[in-house]
Amino acid sequence: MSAMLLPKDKWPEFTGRLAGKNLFAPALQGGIKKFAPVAAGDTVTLDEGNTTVPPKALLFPQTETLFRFAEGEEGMELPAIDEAAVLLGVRPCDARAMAIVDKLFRWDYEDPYYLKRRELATIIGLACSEPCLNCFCTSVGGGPASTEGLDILMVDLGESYLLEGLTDKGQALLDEFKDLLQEAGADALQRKEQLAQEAAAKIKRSVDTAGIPEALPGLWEDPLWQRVSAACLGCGICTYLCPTCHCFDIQDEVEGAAGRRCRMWDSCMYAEYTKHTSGHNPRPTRRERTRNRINHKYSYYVDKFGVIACVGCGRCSNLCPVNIDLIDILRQVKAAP
Amino acid sequence: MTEKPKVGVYVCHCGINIAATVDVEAVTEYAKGLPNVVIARNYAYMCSDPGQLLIKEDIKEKGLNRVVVASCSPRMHEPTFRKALQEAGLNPYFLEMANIREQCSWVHEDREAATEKAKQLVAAAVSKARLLEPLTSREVDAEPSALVIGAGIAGIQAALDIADAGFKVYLVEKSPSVGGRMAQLDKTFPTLDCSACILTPKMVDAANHPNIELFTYSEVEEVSGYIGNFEVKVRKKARYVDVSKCTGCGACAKECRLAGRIPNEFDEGLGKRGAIYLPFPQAVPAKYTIDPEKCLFLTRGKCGKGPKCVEACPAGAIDFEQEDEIVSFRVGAILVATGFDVFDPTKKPEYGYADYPNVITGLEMERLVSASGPTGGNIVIHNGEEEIVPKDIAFIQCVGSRDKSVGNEYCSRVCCMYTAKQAHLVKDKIPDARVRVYYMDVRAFGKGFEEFYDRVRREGIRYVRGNPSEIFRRGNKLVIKVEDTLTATPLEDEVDLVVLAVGLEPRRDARKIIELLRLSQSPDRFFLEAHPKLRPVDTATDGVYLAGCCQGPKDIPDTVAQAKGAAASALIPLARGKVAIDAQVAEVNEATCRGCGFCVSICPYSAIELVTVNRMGHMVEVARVNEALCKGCGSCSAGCLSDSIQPRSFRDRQILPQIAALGGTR
Amino acid sequence: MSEQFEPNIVAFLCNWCSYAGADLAGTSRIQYPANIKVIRVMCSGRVNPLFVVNALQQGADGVLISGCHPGDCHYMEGNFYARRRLKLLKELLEYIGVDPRRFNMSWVSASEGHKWKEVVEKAVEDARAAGPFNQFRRRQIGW
Amino acid sequence: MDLNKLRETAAGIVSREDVKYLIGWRRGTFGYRVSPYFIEDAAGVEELIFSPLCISNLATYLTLVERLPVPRGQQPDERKVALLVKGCDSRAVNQLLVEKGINRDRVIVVGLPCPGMVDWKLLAEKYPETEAPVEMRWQGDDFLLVHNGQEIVVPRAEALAEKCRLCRHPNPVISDATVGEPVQPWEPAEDSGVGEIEAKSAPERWAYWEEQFSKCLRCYSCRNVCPLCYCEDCILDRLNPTWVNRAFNFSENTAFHLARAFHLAGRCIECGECERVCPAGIPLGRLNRKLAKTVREEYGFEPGLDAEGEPFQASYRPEDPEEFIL
Repeated sequence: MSAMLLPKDKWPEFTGRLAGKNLFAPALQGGIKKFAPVAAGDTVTLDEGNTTVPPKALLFPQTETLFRFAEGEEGMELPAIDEAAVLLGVRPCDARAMAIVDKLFRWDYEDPYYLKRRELATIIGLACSEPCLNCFCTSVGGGPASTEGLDILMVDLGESYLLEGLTDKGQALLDEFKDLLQEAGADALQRKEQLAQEAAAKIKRSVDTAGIPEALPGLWEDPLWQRVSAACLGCGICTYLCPTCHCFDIQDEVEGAAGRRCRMWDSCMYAEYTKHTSGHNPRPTRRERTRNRINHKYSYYVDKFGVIACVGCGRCSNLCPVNIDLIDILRQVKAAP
Repeated sequence: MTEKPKVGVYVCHCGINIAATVDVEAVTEYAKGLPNVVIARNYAYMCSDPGQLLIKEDIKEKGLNRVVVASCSPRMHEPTFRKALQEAGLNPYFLEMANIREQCSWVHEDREAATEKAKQLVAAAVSKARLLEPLTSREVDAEPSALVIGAGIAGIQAALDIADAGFKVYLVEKSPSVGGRMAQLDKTFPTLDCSACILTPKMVDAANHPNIELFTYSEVEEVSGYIGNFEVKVRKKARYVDVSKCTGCGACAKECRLAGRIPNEFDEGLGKRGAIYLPFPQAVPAKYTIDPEKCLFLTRGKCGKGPKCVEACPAGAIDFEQEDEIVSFRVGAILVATGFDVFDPTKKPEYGYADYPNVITGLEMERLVSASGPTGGNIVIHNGEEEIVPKDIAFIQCVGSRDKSVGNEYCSRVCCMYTAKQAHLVKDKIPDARVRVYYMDVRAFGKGFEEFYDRVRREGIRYVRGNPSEIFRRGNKLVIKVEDTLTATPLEDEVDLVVLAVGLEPRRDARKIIELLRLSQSPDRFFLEAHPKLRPVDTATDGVYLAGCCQGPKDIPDTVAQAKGAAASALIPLARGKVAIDAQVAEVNEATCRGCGFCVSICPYSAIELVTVNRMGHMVEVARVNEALCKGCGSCSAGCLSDSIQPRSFRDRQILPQIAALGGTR
Repeated sequence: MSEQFEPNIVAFLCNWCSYAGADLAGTSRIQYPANIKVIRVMCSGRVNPLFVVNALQQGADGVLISGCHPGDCHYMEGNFYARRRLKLLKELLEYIGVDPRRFNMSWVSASEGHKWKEVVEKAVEDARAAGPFNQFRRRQIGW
Repeated sequence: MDLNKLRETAAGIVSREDVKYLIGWRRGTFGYRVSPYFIEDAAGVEELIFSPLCISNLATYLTLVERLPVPRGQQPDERKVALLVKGCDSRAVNQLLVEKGINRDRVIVVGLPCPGMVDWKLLAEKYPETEAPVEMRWQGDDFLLVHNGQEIVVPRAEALAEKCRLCRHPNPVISDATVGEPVQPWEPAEDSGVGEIEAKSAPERWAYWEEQFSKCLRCYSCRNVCPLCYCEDCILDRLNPTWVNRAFNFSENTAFHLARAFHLAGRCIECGECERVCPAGIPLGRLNRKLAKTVREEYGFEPGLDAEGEPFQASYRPEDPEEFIL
């Protein structure tokens, strides 16, 4: 593994050549920031802040065809997932989220669709220097320069970018760009550490998550759930835009004698999510749904995979139109008897 | 658990009506590949006995549970095939039709395009058929009574037949007397029997029949409900004469200050009446009526020192305080016999009807030759101040008939013969008269018509083939400019009197009846029958039947025949005492209904109401359909935001697959 | 010369007036283009405006809705509701940039076989001029 | 705005036996945020606020609250719900009454004449959100912002929300109690958002909306926040029949938005909540307002002004426009 420097004047060439490798990078599309394909010649600008739509959408598409079928035809047709991709500028929190979600998709059943995309993707992270208002990665085990889930970590050192190969896949990519890169010295690595500490210090909001996983089961009937969910609209913003949320629904779209089975994002905040055919709903109100969302991230996932399924990206707090603020909820959990 | 759909598709050749344009074999083959289709066949005439047998046998042998017939319009044969399904033990509503004749083979010439379209229509029908549900129609009691609108010969005859069958009839007539147009006629063609002599006994019968309740000088104001259960409101206009007191002595009319000063409608304005009048001597009921638009007392509030009629009436029957009265009743069937108006000849200014008093209409001629008419049956005309007997008389046929320029493309069917009759009567009354008939074609198609036409020609009446271009005055004479088209000779014919054989038109106020009963008009603007051949007395509105000239021009025997036919049809629900309620009505999914009441506000039949139900312990309002009132139009459903109200057989989930099939995303 | 585009038009006709009018065109052998395919409903008031959206999604290049003339509705008022609802939908479609020629609505009575032909010809010409619909057609999506 | 008066009124209401809670607003947890606030007892009113940040329409909670099955032998809680309404919000209450979505006897409407609300996103560029919640007040015609301890006068034009610029009914049109003096309605601004689209050619309009619809996440926040989208079983969630596939693509997204907008035609009271909550920034108000404009200009109808009025799509006039019909 190596640590290299990319002088900024080489940036256009670097991204230009990456563009030939099915490159995705943050871009504004109709006023919304998300990972978008980069074509040769496009300028890639990595500014502060995160995308509204997390990069999970590239590995776990909002709608994905599982297979196609037609009456009278033997078997089914599977989609081809065979194109390698490079994701550039992924924030450490979002990359950590991938590592967390990997656990689920590799669990008792290995999800071929997700894992294939994951395998084919090379993730180049970008360490944060200016955290957003609701960033709280450091409260949940991450940090502005966390490397989990990344193949390469990139740090803006001012004059140049530091690129650290973290995996074989990452290293192999760096090797391809040797002509543009220089070995990074110890000073660069030191500078990186310093920047990461500075960035961490700029994080404004935090919550002590220690003990939360253990406390949650005891708070099952606590009035706090009613309180924090009363304003909830039951929409899918917090879950769809959460980098670790991974629930999906499976539906068949049939037209006449042919169709496809596809899966699409689902949200535990929707009333239909747990609604039974009988009409019975074990999570009948937004209270139970909100409780489930927090429990899933901070308790069940911890039980199952040993890690909190929240990376502190702050999207849910930031985007909730009625100020249902995860950080505030966690604080209330902490404060509950 | 619903059974898996097994669809049979039957493509009809309709002789060559379909097969000449649509490749029925190709459509059949195509249908075999459609989802859930287990068999597809084609046959020369699906509606024939052997055709229906094919379907029935397949239902039994192949276990079909849905049937698609690709043939003519469902408006034509849906009942036929439904019955076939039923006879084979299948629910009749498991049928869907693809209209590949009226809306495909007959309207497209390109065989390839028509075949492709037929395939798509079949695909759409199959996609809907798969999702059809079994329906059962219910029966409700039918009111054992009928409403007859119009008391001309058609209305009278129908009323008598229904009443004779033992059912109550409400006979409503707009004018003060029954009798209608036939009462205005002198003799009838071709038999020359006296119109009044054969009509008046029926008029009296209708008035006296214990089962007939007669409303003259009355109009139907409102009709709601449905076959078997119509709710009717009739406005009895104020006559200002207490009919229970009036003896019909006529003393009032003699004294009326306006006596002899108002044109009498019955005499087509040739005679005069007063403000209080009996339309004609044989009027039934023989009760006087005050014309509220003319009567001095009613229009100005003052009539000399006091209305003279009040003074004159020995029975004290005059009642200026009388008001319109609304009478409501229920009937099981409605018969429309509102008759016709004659063509307004001022629309053909070249004939000078508006300019020359001696140009008259055929109906005016009837009054002129009638013994009960204003001249006592003497044919006299005015030449200036002078009253003379015309010696040169011309008839012009097809005035306002067979004439696109006035919007009447149709033949009025009676003018040829009434002209022949009137020509004969002229010759009878003025033997030395010269009588000419200008005609385009003579249509003498009825029983005894040709013989009669022959007879009047032998009587010396000259038929000249030609359509006059102009009539103008020369001295005391009227000059007809015309070309004899048989000899290609331009003529100028000087005459004393011109009789225009005006055609028959729909009543000018037919619109009111259309709106009242939801009737349609055919292109000639007469009321539209349900089927031109097979259901000539029915209408699109179940329980409403047509008789007489309101449906199209016809002579008296045809009118009477249709009236008897319509009466027989109307008697079906009455005699059965029950009517089937269409099963294709709206249904509410109470679990999803949010009780907003949009459907309640939309429903034109007040068939939906909000009811309170217990939903998991909460009392909530939901919509509920009264199936007897619902007509299945589905307007509620398109206005329901939660899709909770759906007309059976036309549900969203049945229509959306049709859209998919026609869109080609099958 | 390239072949003329043949648009696919889905029509919703009320049973009593327009469907009967189209049948009359048939019995009168009045010829018109085969591009039009009819779905029979009992009343134009039954036409949920979202049917139009759905038809465009599912492959129609144009949609035609036809009912009884005002005052002639077999169900008295259904066509008035249809008129109000479909006007709103028409406005909405135009506003998002769907060619207005893809949507036509007409009053055709049971006696107007000729008018039906004219209406069909207009709908077909309109949709032909607008070209194949590919704005939000389902099949446009590569699934 | 006299907050004490408001809190006093609220305290009076929530102290009543027959009142379940009062829905108002309280300061949010950070930045410009304000949170809908459910007050069950008089002590709760201390946190109640009404400020230029109270843009959300609380009427949606009248129908959003789930009706749980009532256990056998028990009675459902039928106590009244009180809520604070601005002019626009009050129209939603009226429209809900027209549609029988709520029961008049079960609602207490507290009207708040509204001088206009702030769209904080217009301010955030210049005065970024802070960890501590900011405060805002009306000051004359303008807004006073307390940002990082500093008092800043923000001119009305700089921060007034679009829906408020277009507002025709700043004073509540229905209320059981009113707090504050009626405001003088202002001349509604020209709807340049709708006008801009109308001025485009058809291909330009589609290019515009295709981009907008393409970025829709189908999170249903627009539907869920709408006070008038309250079907318990929305047709857009339904599978049989499927009006709109759940799949996420511009075809389904377009159908989704057309259906949503159409269902609100003649019902939308222009509170702008759908657009405000959209995480993708889709200008949904421009869809709704276009139809509202048609309904207003061509039918002379404005929904939500009369609780006894008729539902627009469930009524007609014989003389309704029909120039588009062949």
